[in-house]
Amino acid sequence: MMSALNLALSACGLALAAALAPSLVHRPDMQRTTLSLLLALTGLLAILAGMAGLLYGGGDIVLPLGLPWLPMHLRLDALASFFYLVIGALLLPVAIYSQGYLRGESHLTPLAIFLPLFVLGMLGILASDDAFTFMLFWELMSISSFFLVTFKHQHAENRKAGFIYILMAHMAGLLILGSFAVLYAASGSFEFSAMRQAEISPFWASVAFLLAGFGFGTKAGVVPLHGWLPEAHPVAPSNVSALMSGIMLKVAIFGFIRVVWDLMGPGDFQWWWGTLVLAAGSGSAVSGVLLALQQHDLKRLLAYHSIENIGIILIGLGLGMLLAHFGHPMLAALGLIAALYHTINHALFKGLLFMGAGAILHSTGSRDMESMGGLIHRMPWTAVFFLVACLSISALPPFNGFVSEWLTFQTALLAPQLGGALLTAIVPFSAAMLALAGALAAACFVKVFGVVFLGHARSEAAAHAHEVDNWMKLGMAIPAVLCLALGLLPVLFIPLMDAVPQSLLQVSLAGSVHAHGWLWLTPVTAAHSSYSAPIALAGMLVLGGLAFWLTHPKGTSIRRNVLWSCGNPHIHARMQYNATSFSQPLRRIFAPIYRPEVHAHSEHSRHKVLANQVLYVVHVADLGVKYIYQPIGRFTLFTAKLLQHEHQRGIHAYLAYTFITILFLLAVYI
Amino acid sequence: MSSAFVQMLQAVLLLLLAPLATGFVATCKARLQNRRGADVMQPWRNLRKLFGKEVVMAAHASWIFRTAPYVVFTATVMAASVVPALLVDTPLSLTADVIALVALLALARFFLALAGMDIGTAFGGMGASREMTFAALAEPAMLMSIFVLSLGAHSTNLTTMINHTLNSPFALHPSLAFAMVAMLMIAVAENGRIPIDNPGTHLELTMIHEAMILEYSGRHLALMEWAAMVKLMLFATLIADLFMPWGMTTDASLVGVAVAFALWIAKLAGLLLALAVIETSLAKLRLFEVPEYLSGAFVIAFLGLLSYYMLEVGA
Amino acid sequence: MSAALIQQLVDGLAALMLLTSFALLAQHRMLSVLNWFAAQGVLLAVTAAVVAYGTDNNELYISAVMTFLLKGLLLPWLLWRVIRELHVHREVEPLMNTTLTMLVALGVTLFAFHIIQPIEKISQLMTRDSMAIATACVLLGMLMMITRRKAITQVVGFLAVENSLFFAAIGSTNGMPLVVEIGIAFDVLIAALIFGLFFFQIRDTFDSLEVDAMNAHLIHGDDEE
Amino acid sequence: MNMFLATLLSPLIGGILLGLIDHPRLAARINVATGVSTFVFSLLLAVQVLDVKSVDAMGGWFHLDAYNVFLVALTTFVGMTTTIFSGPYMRHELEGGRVDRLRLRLYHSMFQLFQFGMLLGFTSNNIGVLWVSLELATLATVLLVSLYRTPASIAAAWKYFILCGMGIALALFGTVLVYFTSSTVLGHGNEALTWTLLYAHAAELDPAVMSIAFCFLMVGYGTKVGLAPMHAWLPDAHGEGPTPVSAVLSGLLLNLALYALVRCKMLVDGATGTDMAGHIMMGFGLLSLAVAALSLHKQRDIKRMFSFSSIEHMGLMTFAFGIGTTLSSFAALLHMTVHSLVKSGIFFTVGHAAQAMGTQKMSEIRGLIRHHPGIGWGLLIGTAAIAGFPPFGVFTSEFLLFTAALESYPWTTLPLLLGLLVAMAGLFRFVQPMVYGEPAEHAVPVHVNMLPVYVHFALALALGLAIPDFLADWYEQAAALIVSVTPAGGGA
Repeated sequence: MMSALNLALSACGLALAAALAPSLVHRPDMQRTTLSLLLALTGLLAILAGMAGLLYGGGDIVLPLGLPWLPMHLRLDALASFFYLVIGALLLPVAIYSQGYLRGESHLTPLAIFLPLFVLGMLGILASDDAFTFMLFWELMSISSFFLVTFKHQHAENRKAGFIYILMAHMAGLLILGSFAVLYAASGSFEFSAMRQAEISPFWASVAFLLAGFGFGTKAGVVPLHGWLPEAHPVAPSNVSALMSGIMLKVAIFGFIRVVWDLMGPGDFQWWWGTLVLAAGSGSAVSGVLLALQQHDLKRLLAYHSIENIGIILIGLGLGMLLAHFGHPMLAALGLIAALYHTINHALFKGLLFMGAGAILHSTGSRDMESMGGLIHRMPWTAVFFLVACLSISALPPFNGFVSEWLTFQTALLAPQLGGALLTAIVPFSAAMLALAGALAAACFVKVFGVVFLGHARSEAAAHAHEVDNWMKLGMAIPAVLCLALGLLPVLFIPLMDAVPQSLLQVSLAGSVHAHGWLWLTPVTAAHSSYSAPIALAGMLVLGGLAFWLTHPKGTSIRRNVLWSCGNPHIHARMQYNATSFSQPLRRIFAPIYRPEVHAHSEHSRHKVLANQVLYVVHVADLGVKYIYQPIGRFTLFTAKLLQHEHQRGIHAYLAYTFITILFLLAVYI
Repeated sequence: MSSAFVQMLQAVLLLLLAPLATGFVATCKARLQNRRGADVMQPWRNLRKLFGKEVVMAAHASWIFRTAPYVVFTATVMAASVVPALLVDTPLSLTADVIALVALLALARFFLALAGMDIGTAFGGMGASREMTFAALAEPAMLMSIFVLSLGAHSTNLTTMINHTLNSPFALHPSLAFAMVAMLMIAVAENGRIPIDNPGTHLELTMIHEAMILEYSGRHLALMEWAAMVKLMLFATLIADLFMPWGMTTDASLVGVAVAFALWIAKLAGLLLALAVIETSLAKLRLFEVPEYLSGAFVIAFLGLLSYYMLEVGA
Repeated sequence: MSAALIQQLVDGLAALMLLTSFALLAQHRMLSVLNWFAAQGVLLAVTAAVVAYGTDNNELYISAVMTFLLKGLLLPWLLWRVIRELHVHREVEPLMNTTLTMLVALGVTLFAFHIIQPIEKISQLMTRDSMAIATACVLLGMLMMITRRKAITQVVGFLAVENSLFFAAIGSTNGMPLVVEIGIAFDVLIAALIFGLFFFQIRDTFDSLEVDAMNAHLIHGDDEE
Repeated sequence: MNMFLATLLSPLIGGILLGLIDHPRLAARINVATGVSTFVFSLLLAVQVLDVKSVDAMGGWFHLDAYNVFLVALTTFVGMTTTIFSGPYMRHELEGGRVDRLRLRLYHSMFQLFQFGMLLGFTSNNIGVLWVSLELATLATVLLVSLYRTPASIAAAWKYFILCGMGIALALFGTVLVYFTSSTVLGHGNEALTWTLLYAHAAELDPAVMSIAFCFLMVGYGTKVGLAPMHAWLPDAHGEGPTPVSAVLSGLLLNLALYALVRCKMLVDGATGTDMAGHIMMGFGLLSLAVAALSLHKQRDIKRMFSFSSIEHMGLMTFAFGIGTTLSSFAALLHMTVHSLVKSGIFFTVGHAAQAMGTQKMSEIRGLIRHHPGIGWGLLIGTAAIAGFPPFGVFTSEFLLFTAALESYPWTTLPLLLGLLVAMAGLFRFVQPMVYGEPAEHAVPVHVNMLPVYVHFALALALGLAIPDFLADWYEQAAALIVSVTPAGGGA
């Protein structure tokens, strides 16, 4: 029996091998196959490593790399194992999917090099046990994903996205580096083991927390640090965006937990930490979904939903931090579990959604929802898988998204009084925000599925779309099944994750969770709250079957007929509600937040009712980008311009600078 | 009687009484408007008729359109069957707490909206868009009021919540009052009643729920209609359970159940009558006044929460 | 001669040094600038000789002779030739009018004294007082480079700075070790040659020795925004 | 110490020889040969020196210790690769008619003389000789910068000459001041200018004089390091000279100047016993970082842009040396190494890119990856490396620098962080459009030799992944040496 750590290391090794493979293999299709194969194996190993690590504990090892006095420390603990599981669970299907998705891609080499490096970076981050190694892999992840984002660099928009992405990734890296530097100053060592032991003053602890929070928050796309996310995800190849959205953001969450929960520990928490995280979470959740609702670029919409889900995860974490600070470890553990559960859930269904979007892009060649419609007839399998993902992300039973949101609700609900009515009221309020976000998400995915798959085709491309090949189908099927499994059997899965709160909070939920057997999920006690997806599903199946059987008179078949539309004989596809019109009520309700810019234009003949052609375009700007990023950029350029004028002076001026400098120094220091 | 039997019984009762409840409201409204109107059994007749008719379906409607009625119906009934009507502690009530119950209804709504989008008319999309929008706004308010209720019981399990109310000495809780008002407002909205939506209308521009099922016919339509009726019933029962559970039995004895049944019917009658009164006395809101209505509900619920912390925890 | 006399001599020379620096700043005509520059060179040589005599340090005689040849004769002659060959306009075009320059110069000198006076006490050398003046001269040379438009006057300023450095070396430290001095002198020579070389190139490329004319070619501002 | 003599003389001889050879190919080969031999000698020398911690040569005129012998090795290495690179590059220029045979001769011999000056400066044990050699190197490069004889290049050379002349003069005055006080301790003569003796008696030197001296030395050598606000010469000199020259300017000359500055700082610290020198250096470092980082955003010329990046990194090193702890000095030395490697590598690539696109205007350089993947990826990777992305060594050194700064002066980390970020933004905003997209139509195929580039990047990569032990304790010795004289060792 191979130890969990060895499995993890061999996973990293395989990723590295995959990165080096292109130097040997040159034919594109061969490259594609090796890439998919090796990555799939990596994913498999990661899953095994995660399982083994959670069940039998991990281990640690020191490699003679890195700084002279600081060799590379690697360690696989419960937290890392769990995230290995998450990565593997998505990497495996995405790798299979890529085999089909990348077919016919001409120069594949950059992708074949940087995709494995990207994976390697993420796997390395999880396993690293000292600040330097962590940062090394972290930046490796950032830079390689940058190359992936700019993979199709012929389009200017991709380059722009790449620039914003690399810039913010670097900022995140520097901030995280800052927080590590603080911890280093406190502990005098880069090793995590030492940092855990170190006593750190409340002030510096808060500094480290803020640095880490902003750093990882930037990477995770927390509002208002999310500027890069809706730019980068759409332009990357879909299998890459699946990984970026599915697991890279999770790695940022991991980093946050690692630094704040693990290296500093609940002992150092201060009341406002949890509150801040909670607020950030609620804000991201709501604003993310609100912005998503207004998108009609499918992948961009999904990107905004990643922001929303990161927000949900943060709500769980924030609750956990608050509760831990006020001395309720059990409930804190519940919050943590909820967050982690949503982490893996989001990895699965968001990965699936991006794969689906990729499939659609692959067969219609477009990301614009306004040009789709009726695809369910052309791509039945994709439609099914996509529907599963939609139901999951909309937090509908019996799928997995609901379980994690339900757990989060429970945490919020069971939270007792925490010092001060204000603080106490914040908790249920954030829960309400969570409810709002969930419901809006449902609205949004009715829109997505309805506009993309249902109704009539809105364009030629959509009308002649074709179903994707079996590799891609398989790649989408796996997460779809997992979504259902995680939704039905949380009771079997939560005890597996239980090792994480055990290591971080020294409490265990396993006992109470399946106190009532595998059927009943009872986070605390059955009296408090309980949920049984299997029974609900079974009941619905029985009822549905019954209803069908009873109401179905033999022999009568369904008559198909044309639509009735107010007597209008021929109905046009343009008459359907499309993405823009679907979200019009919300646009109107939340107008103060959206500030929509409407460009309406119509050509009339004779009378204003008889319009030949009406053009109606709505643009909803991302306020964060509009009022934070652009000003910063302008300010930088402005100062740069001022400096530039200084650089255009004559030689005398420079001599004068030197002269003044020397006089200044003498005057000041003598 | 075993509790399992009572469980079955009340589920079936919910199912069967649902059309009557709708009919009851209709009749009351008619009377209040000085019309004779149809009698209470009318909805039943409609359903029977619809089940008999053949199904005509849009040419290119997909399987979503065909399965939606069943999903909507079963999800709603499933939700209804976990709500204790007579017996407090029913075996199924563990299956889903209040939040899960809300989620089941959301599932039903999801498919309803998809079905609306499937046929690809302007109306379907319009209905779906509005339905989802208002539901999204109703959700937080609903959750808030549930929060207020569950705070006392420290639970979201209906059984526990009801028990808590039953066992605690009767006292005027301002928080509960707030919560109840909010819950009533939400119930009206969720069931597409005046002043939010008019189940009677088929005037395209104002309808919401009807717009989505416009293309349905035959048994599909019947299931959809029935589901709506069950939903109304469900909400009525839920409100009765949460705010006035008195009379529900804790043991499955015949007498207890009988008493509980009688009281239950009485409560329902009261609530539905109130609904009828509201529907006749109010005019339908303009579409974009609905958000104010719902956010109002949310604010009220939140006030309930605050007043709980301010007034009741200390005392 | 008595040490006291030597010291007074050196101080006197220092005073003259300061005078020449000011004179260089004040000149209007190129030729007179050159003359003053030559005078300064000779002055340096004399100082070196005097100090050499005073401290009977023979190395210094060598550097005295070197200085006389290089700075008193060779460099001024080179520059004079350049001016003649290139028909440099005979006016010194200052960027800042002379009176203002003079005022600044005075300020700078005072500043130098203020800085240096305190530290002179630590030196037991008889010639220590001249350090302040040397510093002042260095700063004045820089001032000259800043306030003169012509390339050639900048060079003169540069060489003036070198002179004052040299003066500081001999005047206040009784001379640096010979190796260093030779090295320095060597560099100055090369520098001067390169200067000469440049003048012709600049003249060919820009047909003027105006520094600003060159500057136009170096503006790489970015206004595409 | 014959190995030492060999190292020192081979560039001198090579230079003189190359001055006489007119045949371009032959000259190029000899140039390479000289570079290689110098490097080999210096390696052997380094090995020798590392056994015996420090050693005097030629009757105390030269002193070799961990600090400078390491820089000697670095210098000769980069010198060598540059000679290799300049072969095809200068041939292309010759064919393009930008230089004639005579100029080529001048180029080769001046290049080697420059090397000689560098080595002389690093190894000399005499503060005066250090000055002389730095001046020598400067004069050599002045001729190199003006090699093309275009108006811009002449103007640039003139600017370079005047500004650095002035700076160097100030440095000399500082030296005179040092001598002024040291001569009272060590008597007149060379002893008073010998580093080793100066350090030995640092405590006895007069603090007041040394402070003033440091002000002059700082501004003087700081001008050559390219610290703001004395940096104006640097972008022009880099932008207008031949690319190999830009490479060695950034990669080597600045190092020598910084080396001199640090030596002086050590001395002054010893004399004053305060952190005054360190604080001044930190101030200049941060200022340069800020100025360079912002100026990066407003460039048109690719070489000028990267020269601003050099200013930025010089600022970082100065800052690190200014902190004056062992960790920071270690970081600074490591940074010096990797910056020399990566930056010269970048300039090689840039040279080829400019030749391929026939211009240095960034707006006209497009789609390098498509046009010539080697150049394109080289430029992109190099930029990532210099911007501080792992696994390249720059990241390691910046990581250490950051922690060192936070240990001693926590509040300096904020401007540091901002500066790095802004600089990185500036680099990528220009590099991305150059490497990505479709190539410009005026692109021409070029014969390139990417070997030196790859070697440099590979070394930087290796340093990022793992610092070999011998190199590590080499750095540690050097850092210890630098800090040893420092009394307080920084620390706020």
